[in-house]
Amino acid sequence: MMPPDLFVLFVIGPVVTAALLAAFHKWDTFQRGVSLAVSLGLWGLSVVGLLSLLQEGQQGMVVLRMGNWAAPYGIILVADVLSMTMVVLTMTIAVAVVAFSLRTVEQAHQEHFYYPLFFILIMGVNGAFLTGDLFNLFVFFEILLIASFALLALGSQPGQLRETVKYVVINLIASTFFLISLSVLYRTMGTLNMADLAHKIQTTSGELDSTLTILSLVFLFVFGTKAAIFPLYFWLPGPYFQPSAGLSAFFGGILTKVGVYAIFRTFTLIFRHNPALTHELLLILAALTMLLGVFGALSQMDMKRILSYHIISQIGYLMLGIGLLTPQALAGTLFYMVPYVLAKSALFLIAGVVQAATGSTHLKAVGGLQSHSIPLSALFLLAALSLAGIPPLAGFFSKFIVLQAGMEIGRYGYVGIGLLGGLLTLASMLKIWNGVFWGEETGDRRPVSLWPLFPGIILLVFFIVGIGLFPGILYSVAQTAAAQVADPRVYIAAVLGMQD
Amino acid sequence: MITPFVSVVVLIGITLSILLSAYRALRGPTIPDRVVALDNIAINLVAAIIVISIRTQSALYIDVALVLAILSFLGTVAAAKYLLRGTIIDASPLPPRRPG
Amino acid sequence: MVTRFFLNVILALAWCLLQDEISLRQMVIGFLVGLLAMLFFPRSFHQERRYFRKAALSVRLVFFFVKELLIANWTVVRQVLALKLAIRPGIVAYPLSLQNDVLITLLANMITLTPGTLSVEVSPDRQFLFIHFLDVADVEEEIRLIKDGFERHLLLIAQ
Amino acid sequence: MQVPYLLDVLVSVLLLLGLFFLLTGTFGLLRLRDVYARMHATSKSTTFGVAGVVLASLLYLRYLGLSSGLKESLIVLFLFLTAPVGAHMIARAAYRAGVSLWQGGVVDDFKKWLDENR
Amino acid sequence: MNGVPGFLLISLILLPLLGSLVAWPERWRQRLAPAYSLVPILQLLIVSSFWTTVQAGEGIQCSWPWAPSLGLYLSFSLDGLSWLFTGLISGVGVFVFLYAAFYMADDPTLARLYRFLLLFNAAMMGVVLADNLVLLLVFWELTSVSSFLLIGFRSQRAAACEGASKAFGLTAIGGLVMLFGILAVYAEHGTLELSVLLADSTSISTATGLCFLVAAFTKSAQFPFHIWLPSAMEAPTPVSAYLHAATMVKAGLYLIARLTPLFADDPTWSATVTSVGTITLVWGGVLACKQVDLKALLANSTVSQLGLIVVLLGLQTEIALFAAILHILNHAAFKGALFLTAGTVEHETGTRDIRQLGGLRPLMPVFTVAATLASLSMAGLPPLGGFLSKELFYEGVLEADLLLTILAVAASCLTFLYSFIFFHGTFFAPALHSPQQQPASPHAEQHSTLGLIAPIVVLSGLAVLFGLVPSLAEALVMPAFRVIHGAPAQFHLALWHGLTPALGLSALTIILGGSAFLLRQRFLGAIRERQAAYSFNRLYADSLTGFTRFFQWTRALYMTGSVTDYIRYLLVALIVGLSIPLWHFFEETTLRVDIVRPEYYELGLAGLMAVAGVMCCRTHSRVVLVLSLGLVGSLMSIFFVLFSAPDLALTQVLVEAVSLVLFLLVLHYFSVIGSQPQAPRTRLLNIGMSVGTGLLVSLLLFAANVGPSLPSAIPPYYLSNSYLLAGGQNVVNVILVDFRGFDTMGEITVFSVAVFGVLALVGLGVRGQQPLGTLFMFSFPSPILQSFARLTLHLMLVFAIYLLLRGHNAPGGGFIAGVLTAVALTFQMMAFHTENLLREMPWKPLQIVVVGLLLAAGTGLGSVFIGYPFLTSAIGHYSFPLLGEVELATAMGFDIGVYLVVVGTSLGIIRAIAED
Amino acid sequence: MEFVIISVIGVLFGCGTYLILQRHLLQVVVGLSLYSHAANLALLVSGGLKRGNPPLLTTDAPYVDPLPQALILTAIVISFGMTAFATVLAFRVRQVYGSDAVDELAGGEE
Ligand code: NA
Ligand code: NA
Repeated sequence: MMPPDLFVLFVIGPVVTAALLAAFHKWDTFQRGVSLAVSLGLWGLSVVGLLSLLQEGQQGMVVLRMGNWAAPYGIILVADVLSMTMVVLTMTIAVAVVAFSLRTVEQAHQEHFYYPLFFILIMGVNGAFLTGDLFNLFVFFEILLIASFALLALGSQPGQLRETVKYVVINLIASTFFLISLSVLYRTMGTLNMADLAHKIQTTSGELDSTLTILSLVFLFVFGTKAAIFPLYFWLPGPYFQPSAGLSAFFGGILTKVGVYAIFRTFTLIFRHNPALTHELLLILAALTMLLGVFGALSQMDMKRILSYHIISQIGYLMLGIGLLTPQALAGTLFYMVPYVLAKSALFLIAGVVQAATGSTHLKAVGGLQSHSIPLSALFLLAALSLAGIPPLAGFFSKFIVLQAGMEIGRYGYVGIGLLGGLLTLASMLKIWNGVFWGEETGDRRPVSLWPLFPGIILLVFFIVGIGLFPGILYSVAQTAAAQVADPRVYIAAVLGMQD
Repeated sequence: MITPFVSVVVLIGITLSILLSAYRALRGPTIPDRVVALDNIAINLVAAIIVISIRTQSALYIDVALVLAILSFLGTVAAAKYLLRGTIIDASPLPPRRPG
Repeated sequence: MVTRFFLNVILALAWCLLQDEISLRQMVIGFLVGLLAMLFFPRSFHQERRYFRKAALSVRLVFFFVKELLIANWTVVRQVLALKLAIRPGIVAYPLSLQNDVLITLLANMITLTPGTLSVEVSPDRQFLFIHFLDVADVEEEIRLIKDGFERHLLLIAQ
Repeated sequence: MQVPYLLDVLVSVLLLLGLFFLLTGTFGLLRLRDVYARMHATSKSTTFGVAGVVLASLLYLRYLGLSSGLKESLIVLFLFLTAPVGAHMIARAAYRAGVSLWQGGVVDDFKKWLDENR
Repeated sequence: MNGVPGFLLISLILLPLLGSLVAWPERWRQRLAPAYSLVPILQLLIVSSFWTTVQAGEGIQCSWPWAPSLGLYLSFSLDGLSWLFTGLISGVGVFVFLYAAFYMADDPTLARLYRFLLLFNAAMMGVVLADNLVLLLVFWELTSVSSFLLIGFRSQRAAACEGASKAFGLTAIGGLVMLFGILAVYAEHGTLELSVLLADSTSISTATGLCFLVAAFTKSAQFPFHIWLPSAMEAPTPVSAYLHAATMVKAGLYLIARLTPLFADDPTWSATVTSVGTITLVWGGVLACKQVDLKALLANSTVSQLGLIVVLLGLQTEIALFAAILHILNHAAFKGALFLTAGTVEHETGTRDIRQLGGLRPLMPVFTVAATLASLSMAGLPPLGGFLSKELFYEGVLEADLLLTILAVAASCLTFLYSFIFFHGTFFAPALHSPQQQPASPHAEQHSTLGLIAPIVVLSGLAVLFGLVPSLAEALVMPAFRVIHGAPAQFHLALWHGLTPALGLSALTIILGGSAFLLRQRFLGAIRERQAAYSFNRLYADSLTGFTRFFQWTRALYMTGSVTDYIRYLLVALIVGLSIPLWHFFEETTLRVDIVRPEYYELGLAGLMAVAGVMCCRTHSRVVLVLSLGLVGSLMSIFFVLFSAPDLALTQVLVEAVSLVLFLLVLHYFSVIGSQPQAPRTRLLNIGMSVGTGLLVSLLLFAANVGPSLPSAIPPYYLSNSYLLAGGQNVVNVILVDFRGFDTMGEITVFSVAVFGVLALVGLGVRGQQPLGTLFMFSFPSPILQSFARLTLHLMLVFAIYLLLRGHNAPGGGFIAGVLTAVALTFQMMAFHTENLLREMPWKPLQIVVVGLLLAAGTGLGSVFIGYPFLTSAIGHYSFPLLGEVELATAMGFDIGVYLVVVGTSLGIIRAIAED
Repeated sequence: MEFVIISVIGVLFGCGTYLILQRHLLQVVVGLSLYSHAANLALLVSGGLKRGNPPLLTTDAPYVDPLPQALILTAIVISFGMTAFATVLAFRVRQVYGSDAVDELAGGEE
């Protein structure tokens, strides 16, 4: 059992690391060594943390009172199975991205705070997953935002700056509305602590319902913009195309999931007063997000752009699970999240390798890479087919569980749309495969050794395959998480220190 | 006790003064004019804060007034530095609209 | 060293002002705080000597300035509120006797605060102070007043 | 809290005096012909205006025991130092940046000196 | 249950799987590649070892838990049906593997081909052995994937890539529809085990059944999904023989056969299967006759033959089912042989064009005999295997109805025709060489080509054998038949059944087919020339491009790349999304108005705020824009004063000042506002959106203020415990550094990132353009400003420290003090040259930031190390000489950290810009 | 007074939106600043604009709600950091990209 106070390290560890890295930003070996060591260390710690939660089953929840102040007066970090799974996932991607970055980040970028910014990003993400306070969530959103702003712009190339502007403006608008919604929340509910909020809502009869509906929609707007759901996703593809592949992998894999996680958390813990309205809306938006995202992907001719659009489509599946709101669906959402994030990050990293090998990721400019590197093609195929939901890769079970949940409560239409989305995903993955790995050997071959770039990708693909071969393990984790989420009383009791 | 009443009158007066200065800030015509007007607004705000402290019988805001005074000065100096770049009127009239 | 100590004492006094309390305790704390500030920002103050005489002269200067101010202040109010603005503004070069920057600053400030005049610029060689007059009708008289008034007092301090 | 009648009146008068100066400065800002002239009005009147108000608050709050008034005097001191420096900075910048004197101006030693030393 | 037989069973899958993972070292690869053929040989041995079991009508089952909570088991079962298929897979596999070793003897990619083939082999074994539906789907899709890789094996050829994608795409549709069916089955019955479903004869709904049918149709190239199969002929010929003739395309048949017991009395199922099969049968035959490419001909013939089997499976009668299974066997034998024939012909002559081929008979007599026999078996001539199944086919359709019979005869005639075209054109017709073409290989059947002929000989030998020894075929087929039909067949296979109607139809077929062959010159050329006005291939291609165009068009419609547009979408979404619930809210809620009456000057200040906002919108001057913003900020601080928030007022003022400096530093670089005005329509739109957004937010807040609300326990707690428990009288500051110190930790992180970000922004990339204005000549630092700056530096610093130290009890604190310090230093920078200041300031802003961050984090972590939660504070009172009693709280250390971060960041940003 | 402030918030949001939709990057940045001012005011209102003493325990009760003040302070600092970054970003865009017209920053979707 991990000492509970150590859970704060997932948030504070990265920032201390970032500070140290920033202090010695010109020391090449220090930058790389410390980054790799810390990310590996935190990854290991997060796995231990998750395991120690799982030991206790549905009661496995660590509540940390920052400053030793009780909820709702102080800020609470809550590590339940859901949030710790997200942390483990984040750290996994972080390890892969750092491993990839060791060989790909330019010296100049490294000296201009690549690693410190990356660790701040991790801090923001982990904090957002762990916090139990909505204002604190805002703060962590801002942390990860500003770190992502800086990382997006790192290099100050014209295209980068252009896209960063878009990203910054949209996100700052969303942040403003976050504040507005927090002010409305505090005005009407008198608290910012999520558990307290849920508790208050449970203990009042329906007179607050219409206020809650308004609030839920504002929050949906805010989180939906970060998560890139329909009709708020338009900002995403451009900026996610620009940065170096390692960053794209982290952005594409993790960043939007923070928004999804926030929706997941709030719409299971707090806004359950009128699911016939709110969650039905989620379903409709989910369907549109799924389809429009993949439509966009199919219209593209660049590997990274296709992948960027796919982020949107996959967000739709996640929203589908949240909207269905059965324990099975919630478990499915978490199960969906993990393989998909792994695959998405792996694919972006592979795009980075393609870029390193040929100098481009445009399907017309690249070709015939299969004969260049069989391992790379194999890694791509595994990740891509997982993303498309081809069994027995992990992505298949994701789809299987979510859709099964939809089937069980008779939402055949959504299941159908989900399947259609999967088909189109496959089509776009094949498009990449045909464009990049098959076809005429075009594009200049750079004399770079690709093997040093593989460890991170191999790590991710290893998990994709592993989860596919042993889906039961992750599913039991997801079930535990869903059981915790589906019954908010456990969460509320743990945070507010109440006995049933 | 006429001070509370007078303080309201003075506050209204200061508000008026600020509004009038805002007119100058809007009109210009030169940037220095605007800077001077905004500096004037800041000083009026300093005065307003002090009157509010009288009105609310609280000494807490004196620091705010002091800081505002410092900063309005800083702003003026910064604006002066900006002016040394040599542009005084950067509100150009609109050019004729291009077809299409 | 003495300069720095003098500055430090001033800072300690300022601390007491801020604390709204003049006491030994606050003086000590203020001194320490001042020391801290000077430690991190070792920027030199100015290279002056004979502080106490100068302090006395400064107090005299303040009183003189306030007197001048009160007397002359009516003019500007009249001018601003006059229905007809019969003024002829202009910039005049005022030959400086002072050479010390701090004192020139004080002079320039006083001139600005006096109605009808506004310091625009000091030439880099400290020869001229350029003064904007709202009305240049009696420039000679004004310059003479400044020479004999403010600048004389400041020259005393400078010695 | 009650204050003595005399103090009440004195504070009110000082407040009104401050307002008077402030408004004067603002009127000057509006009426005078060029930026240099306008600076004459603001650099003085507003300073005195604030001084009046500060004096009022100093008396009032000191009587109420809320403040010893030392900090308020700091504001006045500060304004007396900064307002002229600020005006000077704007004026020299404006002049260099080419804001000319109002046509009614007759003497311009500065221009002459600048031309000589350019 | 999972004993030795179970182990043998899964070794059928594991062997090829492991084999496909074995990679020979580079230099042995070429030589050792044929060793991969051991795998199908071993499989064949294992399969034969099951002979007695299946003949006895028994099966083998084995199962391991996989993810039981999801209904997933690794369960496999072997019965007569799967046994037949495993036999096909391993049997044909042996020939194909051996053939490939010769066919691609000098090709360095041979090893890869084997590995893909083994992967496919494993997948196919899995399909026929899996007992769990998801497991079945796993292998089902794996066959698609391996087929994809094999079709695209020659990946430089665009046609190969297209064919591979087409095959994968169309079969994937089937896979997904099957997934839908599986989900439905699981939702209906709570199990995924086929054996359980079959044993219970569970009534699965027809709709669900159709899902499985779609999957089967796509896999078995049934109309209209048949188009992928001819395109798949881009694969190397051994692949075509193995996947696209003998085994993979039969996976669909396997599925239909497997599920037949469940839908035995389902007319919809039967009608669907029969009609789709019939269309495929006829249409495939027509297409096959048109082809001039040997492989294309065979591919279309395969489509047709698969249709035939599907028809039979659909008829569901005893004879039909028996015929279906029998034909699966026969077809595997003759079509395997024929594909290999095409491969050998191409290998030897360099072409597959039937119009250029001919005259091979004298050169390769053994080959000719073998290929001809296989063709005749396909044509259904006695005494070959094909004849047996053809006879049964006729019997089956005769039992059904007349139209089907007519179509069956027509299709059989077509079969007869293309079979004859195939072998006649290749071997017997006079050679007709185009000038470019190498003449058909003149050398006789030599050692090297022996390997290319022997497998064909054996396969067509089997085709003959099945006809001559019907009992052999019957023995092979019967176990499978028993599984589908539920009981052994009531009849025996024989060449001679007597004078039955079916025999008559066979004779008719031979007569009609034979005359068509003789008269073929009359119409074949014309048919071949005639391009179909529209084909399913065209439809497929057109819909692909159509969809892509459509997607591009829709994307271009809304993904304009303009952030302004995106913002508009966001705001429209917000306005539309929120106005409805707001409307409901105001309709339903009784409003409670409990507000503070405003003072007049407050109204005035509010009005002024509005004016300042409008000023920002209206001005075309950059400076005025920035200064107006500053005015808004200053008014904010007045509001904070009005509403008893001194800390906020101080902070706001300071922040405004630093922002102003920052803005003014960069303002020169921006172009003049409004040089290109917006179109009136855009302007109107913008104004409308602005008004809408403003109104919406106002209404939202209004709703929050007049609607129901819950009391908050938090402020009373803070007010009563701030001094008691946290030792501070300034509650706001105590919240910031203690109650909610974690927020502040985050806040200074954001702040410090700003400096990293700015340093990176400025430090990387090109220097870029010069500012628009040029620095006015002849300007020197003002001595007045400089001496003032000298005078005030330390005073301001002392003031800052004062604010820092008193923060816990009065307005102030780390942030305010930090910005003030930064302001003081910025002021120095403005008065002096930056370099001078740097000389006198011995450390860099970045270092201050780092120290501050570490101090703040370290203060918090300190408590973790002594066993308290992060940021737990401690207060102590200490007395010092002269200073008296001093209260020291760890929160102070945190606040100093904040102070340092703020100083460092503000300075760092301003300096980075100023130096640029 | 709440309604007055709420109206001001509305106006600020309107002006902010208008500016954000303009072509000039500087205007967009200023618009975002107006947004954050408005949001801060909204937080101020969320504590209820009861007139009371500032939450300094030396003065007398009743005090105003201290929590929104602390939240606003955090928000101010954060938005300051954001604005600073955005400003420098805009400045670098102008330098490197050569334009600060928002619609010339379009593209990147091809
Ligand atoms: Na290509
Ligand atoms: Na604490």
